[in-house]
Amino acid sequence: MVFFSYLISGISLGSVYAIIALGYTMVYGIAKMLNFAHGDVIMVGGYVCYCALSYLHLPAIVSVPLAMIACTVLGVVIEGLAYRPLRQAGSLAVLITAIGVSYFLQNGAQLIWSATPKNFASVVHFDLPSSLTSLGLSSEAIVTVGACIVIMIALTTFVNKTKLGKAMRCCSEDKGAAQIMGINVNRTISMTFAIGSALAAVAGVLLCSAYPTLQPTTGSMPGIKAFTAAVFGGIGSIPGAFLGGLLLGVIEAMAKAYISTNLANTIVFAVLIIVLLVRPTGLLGKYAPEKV
Amino acid sequence: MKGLKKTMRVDFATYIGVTVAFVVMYLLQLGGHLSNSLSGQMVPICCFVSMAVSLNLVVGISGELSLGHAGFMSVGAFSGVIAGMSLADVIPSVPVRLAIALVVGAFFAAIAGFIVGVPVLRLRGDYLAIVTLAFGQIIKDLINCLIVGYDSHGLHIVFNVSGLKSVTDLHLEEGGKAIIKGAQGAVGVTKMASFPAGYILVMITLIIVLNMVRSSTGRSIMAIRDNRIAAESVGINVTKYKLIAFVSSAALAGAAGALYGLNYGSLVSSRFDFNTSILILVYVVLGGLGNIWGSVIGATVLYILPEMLRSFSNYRMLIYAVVLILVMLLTNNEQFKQWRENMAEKLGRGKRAEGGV
Amino acid sequence: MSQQKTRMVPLPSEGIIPERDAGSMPVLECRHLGIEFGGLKAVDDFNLTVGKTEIAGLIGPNGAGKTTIFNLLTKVYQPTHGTILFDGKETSGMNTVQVNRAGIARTFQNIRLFSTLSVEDNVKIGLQGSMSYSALTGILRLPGYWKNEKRMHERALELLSIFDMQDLANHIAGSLPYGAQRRLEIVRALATSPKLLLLDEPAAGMNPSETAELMSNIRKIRDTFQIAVLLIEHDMKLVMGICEGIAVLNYGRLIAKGTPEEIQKNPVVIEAYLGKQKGADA
Amino acid sequence: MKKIVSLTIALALCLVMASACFAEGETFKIGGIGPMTGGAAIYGTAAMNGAQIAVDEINAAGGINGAQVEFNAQDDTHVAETALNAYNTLKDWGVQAIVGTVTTAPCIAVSAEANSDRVFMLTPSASSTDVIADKDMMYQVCFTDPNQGIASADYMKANMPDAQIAVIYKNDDAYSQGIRDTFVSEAEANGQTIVYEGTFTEDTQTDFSVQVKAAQDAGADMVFLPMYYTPASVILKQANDIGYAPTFFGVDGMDGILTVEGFDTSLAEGVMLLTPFSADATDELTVNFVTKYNELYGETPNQFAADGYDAVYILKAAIEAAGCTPDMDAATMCEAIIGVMPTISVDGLTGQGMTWAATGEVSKAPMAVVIKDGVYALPTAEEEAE
Repeated sequence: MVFFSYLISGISLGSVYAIIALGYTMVYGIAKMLNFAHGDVIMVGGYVCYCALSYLHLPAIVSVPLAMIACTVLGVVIEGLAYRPLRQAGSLAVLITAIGVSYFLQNGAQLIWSATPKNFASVVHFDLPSSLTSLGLSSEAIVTVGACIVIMIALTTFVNKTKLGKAMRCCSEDKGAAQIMGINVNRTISMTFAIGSALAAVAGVLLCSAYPTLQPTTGSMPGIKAFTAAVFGGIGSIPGAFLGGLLLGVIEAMAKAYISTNLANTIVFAVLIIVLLVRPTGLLGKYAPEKV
Repeated sequence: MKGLKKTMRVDFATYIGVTVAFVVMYLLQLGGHLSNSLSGQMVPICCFVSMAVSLNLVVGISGELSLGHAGFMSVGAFSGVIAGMSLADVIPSVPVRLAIALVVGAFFAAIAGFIVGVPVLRLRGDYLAIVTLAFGQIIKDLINCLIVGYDSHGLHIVFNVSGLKSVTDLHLEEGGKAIIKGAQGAVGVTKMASFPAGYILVMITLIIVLNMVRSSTGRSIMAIRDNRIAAESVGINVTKYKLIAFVSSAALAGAAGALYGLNYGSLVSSRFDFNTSILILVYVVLGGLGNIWGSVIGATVLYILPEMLRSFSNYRMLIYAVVLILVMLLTNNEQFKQWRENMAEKLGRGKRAEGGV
Repeated sequence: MSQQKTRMVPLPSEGIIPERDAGSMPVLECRHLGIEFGGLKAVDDFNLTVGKTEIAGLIGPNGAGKTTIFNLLTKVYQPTHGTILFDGKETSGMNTVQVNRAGIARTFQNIRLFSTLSVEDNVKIGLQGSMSYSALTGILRLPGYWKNEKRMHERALELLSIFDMQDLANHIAGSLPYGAQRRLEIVRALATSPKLLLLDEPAAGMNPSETAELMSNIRKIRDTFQIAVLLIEHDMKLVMGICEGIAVLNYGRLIAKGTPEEIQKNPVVIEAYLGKQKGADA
Repeated sequence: MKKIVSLTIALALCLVMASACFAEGETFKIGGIGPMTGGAAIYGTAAMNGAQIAVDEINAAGGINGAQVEFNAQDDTHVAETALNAYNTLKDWGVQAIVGTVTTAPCIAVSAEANSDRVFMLTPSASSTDVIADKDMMYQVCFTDPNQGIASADYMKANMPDAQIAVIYKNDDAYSQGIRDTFVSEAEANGQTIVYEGTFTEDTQTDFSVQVKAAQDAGADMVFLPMYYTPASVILKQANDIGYAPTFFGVDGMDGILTVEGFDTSLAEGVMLLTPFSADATDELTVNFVTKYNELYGETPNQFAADGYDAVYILKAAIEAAGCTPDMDAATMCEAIIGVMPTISVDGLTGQGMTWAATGEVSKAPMAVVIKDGVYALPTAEEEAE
């Protein structure tokens, strides 16, 4: 029973990682860049939702979409201003710019909302029978896992079935060829950022609902963990991000519970390293050998 | 020998530039003409110049993105601090002890570099990057578990896996001294680092890296970077040379870490987190990948920049971020590149082809 | 420029090699060589013998598996079947680096130079197997460094002069014109002092006069260094002009083997290249 | 090569900045150092804001010994190295005494330097004994950690002797670790039962579900939380989520939990804590401070703000007692203040009649309160007997 409750807290944490990782993986798959500012977009999403809830007293059903819209706009603006001019530059240039954007968002958030943490009131209100809560099951956990599954399925369908989704996959395979085939690569990448950032907003709201402290650095660690999750599952792969996120959360919870809270992160990262050594492109990543 | 001469010219210009800068700053410092603020930054600048140059060996010369360089600095810093503190009774001379601490730091960081390098270098590209990031985090966590003290019986080390141990578990005898208190880090460190020591460290780093790059080792490393398959086809042992680059880089970072650690009264492993690794990477990228003296200047300028921005108080880091983004956009802007080249030509220098580095 | 026809003699192991090499052991023998990629037989039951100083050709339509054979010989891929005897020794268990050290050097169909390094450095890297010094010697600039660097420098220029490229020594390899890049790749391969040189489409992208020059240079290399050359080429003039023995590959299988004259007349080869002649023409 | 040109220009600029001069002698120059950006920004910002309010009040009332006070707060991003850079910047500015640094590790580094330079330092909140160890110019406004650990254990012993105690603490934080260490040894000496100890670090302080669950399974009915209020608020919520309701017991860092914006205060119902400062206190001093802070910075001040505020007033009292004048240099002033510190007594937000030992340690009485209906209240006899 105790094991079960640790498992649940792991899955719940893992689902948050998974949603963030989905955003990471989409952006990586298409723009081939490590967007280290993604974690901070999560934080902005959290703040926007918090402001809508606490200052404007809007209901959650309005606040969450508002946060999504705000983050979508933010994501597209960041992409247009900071990343697009570097499309032809080396990947390191983009990486450094992403770091710059990350600093900018964190320090900007501190100036706007101050460094004092806000306590995020959960957007999910419903009571569970005590038989469930005693297992460690919370309403946030249920909603997070549910949202994660829905998002995963929706994204998979979107990428495989819609025209825009197919365009994204084309860009991810070969940007030059996609351009020749008449796909507007810039617009497609913008759209990817839009979707990734909207997901970041959802992740931010869920993250803060489950772990309610909201401060300018809230997004950093989950950002890195989710990035790890995305790589773990095979970066660029949507089911991979989902699987990676869940596994990471479960491993983290189990490591904390049974091995050492001190070394929980170490164990998570060690598992990642071992997985990559056995499968160099992650659990579900495609292996593309270099042609000689 | 024309090619060799040209690169030698660049190298000597680097050595002389660094030396002149050191002599000028040191004289100013001795004469009291340097502000306290700038004067206090000299040692950390030397450390970070060393860090940037050594990271450039991996990222620029070897072409592997490493996001865990601060981890090696951390290993060097803590092992250097342990050595520097615990040898206090045996070796009274501070410069000698500092030198030993630097060597110890480099040694342990090299071991860490080897342990990390062997598995990591089998991976490529972003996967390698994430694994170095992971190792950086692991090193940080492991050092957090370290409790070290010494007394007349020598060093006492406790590895605090459960997180529940503390200094009392070292069972030090009366008069023993705790050096590292687990996650709280090292406290009460005696300051041993000095600006001349920093200068020597930078020079050693430069000589090692530049000489390596100009030798067959460096050529092999760059060959692997340019084309791994072709390098193998002409008999270059890819793993060996990648490992040489990685381990030397880690060792140099360890020495820099030791100097850094012995410059402050306290030291915590969280200082050497992901953000610090990234910071050093920024120095390298802005100074120019593979460009060694670029790293020297990149690290110096970018280290001083946030301190100069102190007058902006709350907006300090925000402005730093904006500067970072703008510099990246500008240096990658075609029109700006064109303009700069025109300027360079107008200055009558012409365009010198650079030989690889 | 046409050469005296080489007399080819059969070996007990079914292969044929030039008569002048009959006294020494063949440099290369492939026996029943094969590789499968996920069930697909890219190369199957491939047999080839190359004499000690032979210039041999490997031809076949696109996708026949020619480059795959080079990759098998240099251990970029490990064969799933058969054996490779190089200089009388089996190469199974060796990797690319060891195979090169043993004496096989190659060029690539899509040029693979160390493009940011200078021409001279490209050659020096090839020379390092024979004139290397330790990393520490290099860092400390011990006498070994200066001595070997000097030797490497002289040897590199010497090798570059084969293709009259010594003046380009300080240029960046990636900035050379295409033909020069191909030649540099050959020089780099030669620098590793191979016994067998594998050339993957050395004349690709060259005009007829460049190709003619290349042909004489390949012969010159063989004569000067007394090594064997195995080349893949689509330019039949080059193949028929300099190759002494030719192997023809189609769909990963050897379909013919012999002297240029024999190959030119072989109906199976003609069919493989031109397709089965059917209908009205037949 | 091309990039270098622009970088060199920037470097040259730096050097020009190097030797700037400041006018001296008219005002007292007090420096502040604390983290104002990054993960620990909340502590530094609060302390510096509090100090600024005190300085403004003092200046409005005519200054110290008739001279106005200039206050210069510098960011240290909670890094020892940056703290030293900040300290050097303040020295260039001509600082005469320092309020800071706010967090422990940087404070140890800066105080070592300030000790050899002879600059007086008074930290609002760096509570480790390592901060004041072997330095005569380093004083604290807050309790030292051992103090709090012992006081907490003794309070529990006296009021809840049979409690099954769980401790959750942050072991990469000197403050949390320090209190836990003395708490545990005192509890053992007292014969109290500790059934579970859980740890977390800076990187893992968003999720405590495992630690909370483990404490529950261990049968703990008293959970000791020697930590700041931010992680504590998450622990309270996650315990509530799984229906776990022990008595939570906090230390001074817990203060502020009721003021966390958006925090459901009902979760903190019944939490006990030892604190020297309460933003809900009704005395004139506190009300005045809280109102001003709210006006200026739009939030309710926490204990760090109060510590920063007190630090400035303590400095004022010391400077007055020592009869310092603005034209003194830092070293002279340092010796003068050291001379009077053990003799003064200050009433502040965080304690009445605060006095100091020559070691730098403060002596003031911690107050045990219990949170009731969203505000602090003195524990009733019934709760104490629980």
